[in-house]
Amino acid sequence: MSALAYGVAAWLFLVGLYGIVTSRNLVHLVVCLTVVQASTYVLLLAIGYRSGAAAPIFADISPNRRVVDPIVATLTLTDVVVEATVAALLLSLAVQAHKRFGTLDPNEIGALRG
Amino acid sequence: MTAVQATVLVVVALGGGAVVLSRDPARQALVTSVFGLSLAALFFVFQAPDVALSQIVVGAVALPAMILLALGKIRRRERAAEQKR
Amino acid sequence: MSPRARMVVFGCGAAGFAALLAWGLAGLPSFGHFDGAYGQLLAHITVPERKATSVIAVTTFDFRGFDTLGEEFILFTAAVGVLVLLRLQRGEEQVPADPQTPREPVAESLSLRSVATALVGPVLVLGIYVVAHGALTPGGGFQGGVVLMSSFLLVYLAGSHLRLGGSRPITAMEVAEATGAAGFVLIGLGGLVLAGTFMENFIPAGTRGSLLSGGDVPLFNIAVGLEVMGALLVVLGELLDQRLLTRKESD
Amino acid sequence: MAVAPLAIAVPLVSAGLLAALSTWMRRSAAEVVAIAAALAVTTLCAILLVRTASGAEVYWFGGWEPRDGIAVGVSFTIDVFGAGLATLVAVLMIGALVVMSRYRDTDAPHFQTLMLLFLTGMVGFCLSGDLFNMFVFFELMSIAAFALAGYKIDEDEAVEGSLNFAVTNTIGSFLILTGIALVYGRTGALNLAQIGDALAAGGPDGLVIVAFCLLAAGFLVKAAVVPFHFWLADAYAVAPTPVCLLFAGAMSELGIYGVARIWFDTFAGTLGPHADALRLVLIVAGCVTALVAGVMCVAQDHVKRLLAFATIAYVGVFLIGLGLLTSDGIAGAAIYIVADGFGKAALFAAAGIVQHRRHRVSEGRLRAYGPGLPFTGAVWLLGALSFAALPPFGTFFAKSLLEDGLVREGYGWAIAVLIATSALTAGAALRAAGGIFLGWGEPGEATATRADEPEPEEEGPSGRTPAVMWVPAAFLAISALAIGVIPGLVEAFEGGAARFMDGSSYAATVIRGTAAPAVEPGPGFSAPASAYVYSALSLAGALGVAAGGLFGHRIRAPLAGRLARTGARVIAPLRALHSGHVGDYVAWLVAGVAMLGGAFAIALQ
Repeated sequence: MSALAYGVAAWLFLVGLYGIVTSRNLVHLVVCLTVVQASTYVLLLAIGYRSGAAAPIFADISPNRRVVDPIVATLTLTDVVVEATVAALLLSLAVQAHKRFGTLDPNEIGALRG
Repeated sequence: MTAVQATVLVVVALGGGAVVLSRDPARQALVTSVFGLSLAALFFVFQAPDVALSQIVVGAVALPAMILLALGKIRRRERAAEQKR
Repeated sequence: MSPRARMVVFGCGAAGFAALLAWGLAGLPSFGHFDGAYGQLLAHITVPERKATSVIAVTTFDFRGFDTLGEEFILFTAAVGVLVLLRLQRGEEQVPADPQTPREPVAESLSLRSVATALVGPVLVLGIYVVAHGALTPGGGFQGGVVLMSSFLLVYLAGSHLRLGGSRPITAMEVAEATGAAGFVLIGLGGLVLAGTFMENFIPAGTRGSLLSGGDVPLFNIAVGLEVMGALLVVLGELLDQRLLTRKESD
Repeated sequence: MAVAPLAIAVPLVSAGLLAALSTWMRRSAAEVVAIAAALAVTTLCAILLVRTASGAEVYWFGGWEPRDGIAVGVSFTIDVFGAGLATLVAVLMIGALVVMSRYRDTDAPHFQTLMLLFLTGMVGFCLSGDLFNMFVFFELMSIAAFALAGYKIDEDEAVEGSLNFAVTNTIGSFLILTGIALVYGRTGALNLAQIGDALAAGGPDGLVIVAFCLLAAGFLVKAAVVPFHFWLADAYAVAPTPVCLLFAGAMSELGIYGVARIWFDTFAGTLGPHADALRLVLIVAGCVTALVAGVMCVAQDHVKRLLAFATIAYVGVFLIGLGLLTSDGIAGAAIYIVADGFGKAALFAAAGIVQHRRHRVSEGRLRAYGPGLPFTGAVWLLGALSFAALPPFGTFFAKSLLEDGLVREGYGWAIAVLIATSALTAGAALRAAGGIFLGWGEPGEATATRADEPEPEEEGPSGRTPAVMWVPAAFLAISALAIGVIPGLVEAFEGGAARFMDGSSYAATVIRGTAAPAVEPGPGFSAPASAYVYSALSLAGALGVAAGGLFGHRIRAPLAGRLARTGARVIAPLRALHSGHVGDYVAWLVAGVAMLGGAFAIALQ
């Protein structure tokens, strides 16, 4: 069963890349990028999970309780923020691209050659 | 792995595929929101409530909002360009 | 490249990449059997040494607080970047998108507006609550900051003008985010001056479970809350911008 | 002791201040604050550089020292190369901020804010001793860079270049993050030294190889090694000139630094026995990058795009140096990075002056102006000769160290690649010099891109060159030359390289706090006679390339015609690959990761 969690992470990475490569719309492309990023969340949290363990918050559990790894959660929190920021920047660029080229299709945008 | 975790993982995997395959960005924003919620559910069953909360506010609210607003901005410009013609 | 050639390149690459990932992921401990010493060490020293209950909050803001400093400035950079990328260009002027409906995406029905108005207060309180309890329960500056942002969006939805001190709302938001981000560094510098090391805790840890426990973690949470709220409002505000940019000469 | 955190805190607080007061702050005030902050960072980094000359220095944030060999907090582990690179970045930033003061439409102080954040990201990346913390600063640097690359939003190419840059580099970041996850899953550690200790305890298996491959690939996307390089020319050609100083002078090099850092501090312990095979992979990748980009460099008409491809070509050279995995190679690459960083920055600054005076960046069109701009031409010539690695430029010593190392490791054939790269890039730069400053060659209609006639970047009359533009340009060009005449330079870099490569004493310093052992000073270095021969060959090749480009059309001999047609046949498909289509770039990126992974699998298994 452990293959499932890691497999889902790999799947999200690949399917997101497929979406980016075949995208015909920059906004769609940005969203596909967030799917790739979701792969890293799933991978990190799947690695840090420990069977039968509780969340590492000792508000109402005994101090000796088995808890899941707190580090991966912290890393994922940072990752989530990065997602929001990259998406914001790229969406702004997509808006500008539409303004400059009148289209969002990467096939029709082409100022740079050679 | 519990059955709940396995189920949510499958939902997340399908959701990721659905997001990529929704080629219309406006519909995609909606699908993304659902995908974000399914990720949040996954984080809850992985015992990471902090991340789940962040994921709800970012993945299911802020990100779709940004997408819709960006699309709105693009549409407004398209409409203005048409009017000018 | 033609779409077909692109797919061939991608297909071959993706097959190799998938094999690579499979090879690497196979070496991970099987699901649920991870036993990282680092995480367990932090889980066990959080309560005795920092008197806070949320290991994640203390890790985020203290043990690995320096990462969070970088993270806050990533968000800050993105907000400034969006301001720059969506700025007005020379020769452009601001014109309303459509004079008849100058505030288009705002909720039109009265009932929706009243619901939005009614929600502003509770959402604001919820946001402050989430920020304040960051050291104790799930949540904290980041999550609370987004909730606070939503409350301002509700104000917008309800149709009231956001005028703070007579300046543009985006300016006020930029001040908020910059203050939050710089505040985070200043708290860190406080540690340097008062305790000897950058980002070292310089506030008594308090008693476990009380609102002000965790030393400087609540302070960091407030700074982050302000920063996140401001940054996201700047981003959304820029995208929401009602004005349309058109070339002056073309009018 | 608090020098290291201040190098981060000072620019961050300044950036916050600038943004908070953006509405009320005058542009000149913003410039003063930004330049003062960059000066402060330069000073702090220089102090670190001096202090770490005798061994690495560790700073534990929050005062969380390691317990029982487990790092609790995040550390800056500053060694002489990290501090040196940070100092280089900060110096170039001062130059860029000065040049920028005449920049029009700076939307002050947002531009300054972004520049300071970019600076912080790069400095933090150089100093960090924690894998995830490196990623955080890498992201900070990247995000600031995306916004800076797309700064000229009124130009089509800027928007497209920045989009391609952001999408490909963000995927690179995810590769790094996946690599970090794999490493953490295996070792349960994030501190570089601790990971190195933990990995060395186990044998190399698939996970270790894949993790190294993903991390290296992510950094090499930023460094722009073929086939990850497509974005770079698009982004560098359109970014504002002051930003280009930093992009070309430092940012690409940080990718190479990242690979070196993770190899020596974390992976060498376990993958070290396979170093010979890894050497082959890295040197071949470096050679391909250098040659492809060298050829593309000659094929460019757009002056900044020409320099962008030269940047990629030298990334290939640095990768060859790193690939040697010996102190010769590392020291050579490090000297190359510093000397070439100044040289390229000088060339970009000169290109900025040309753009200011002529409102053109197309070499063919600039030829029509006839002779002029002698001063700028002199700066440009110095930069071009630095490409040719003539003595006494710093690049000469760097190249001769690399040649020594290549011969010693049995890769003597790669010397031909080094010479060819120097000849191609210097030839292209000399051809441009002849066309722009002397008016030689046939004026041509540009076809490469639509960015031939960008809006002038600076304000003020374009009849003369303002001091804020020529002083930094002259300073950078003279620095490129001066690096080479510093006595004891090569020995100092070799000592630094020996320390940099000593992963086990690095780990001991970080985890157990023991001081690094003293490094035996090596024998004095003097370039062998062969180095002068190679240098002469490079120069001859460069002059040949330049002359061919400027006067080739006058030669009517059938042989010359056939040569030109063959050249065109080679270059045309290569140019077609640089399509500007983001989907193409991502497809190549994925293919590149697969190729790198395959090569590593064969080499390191």
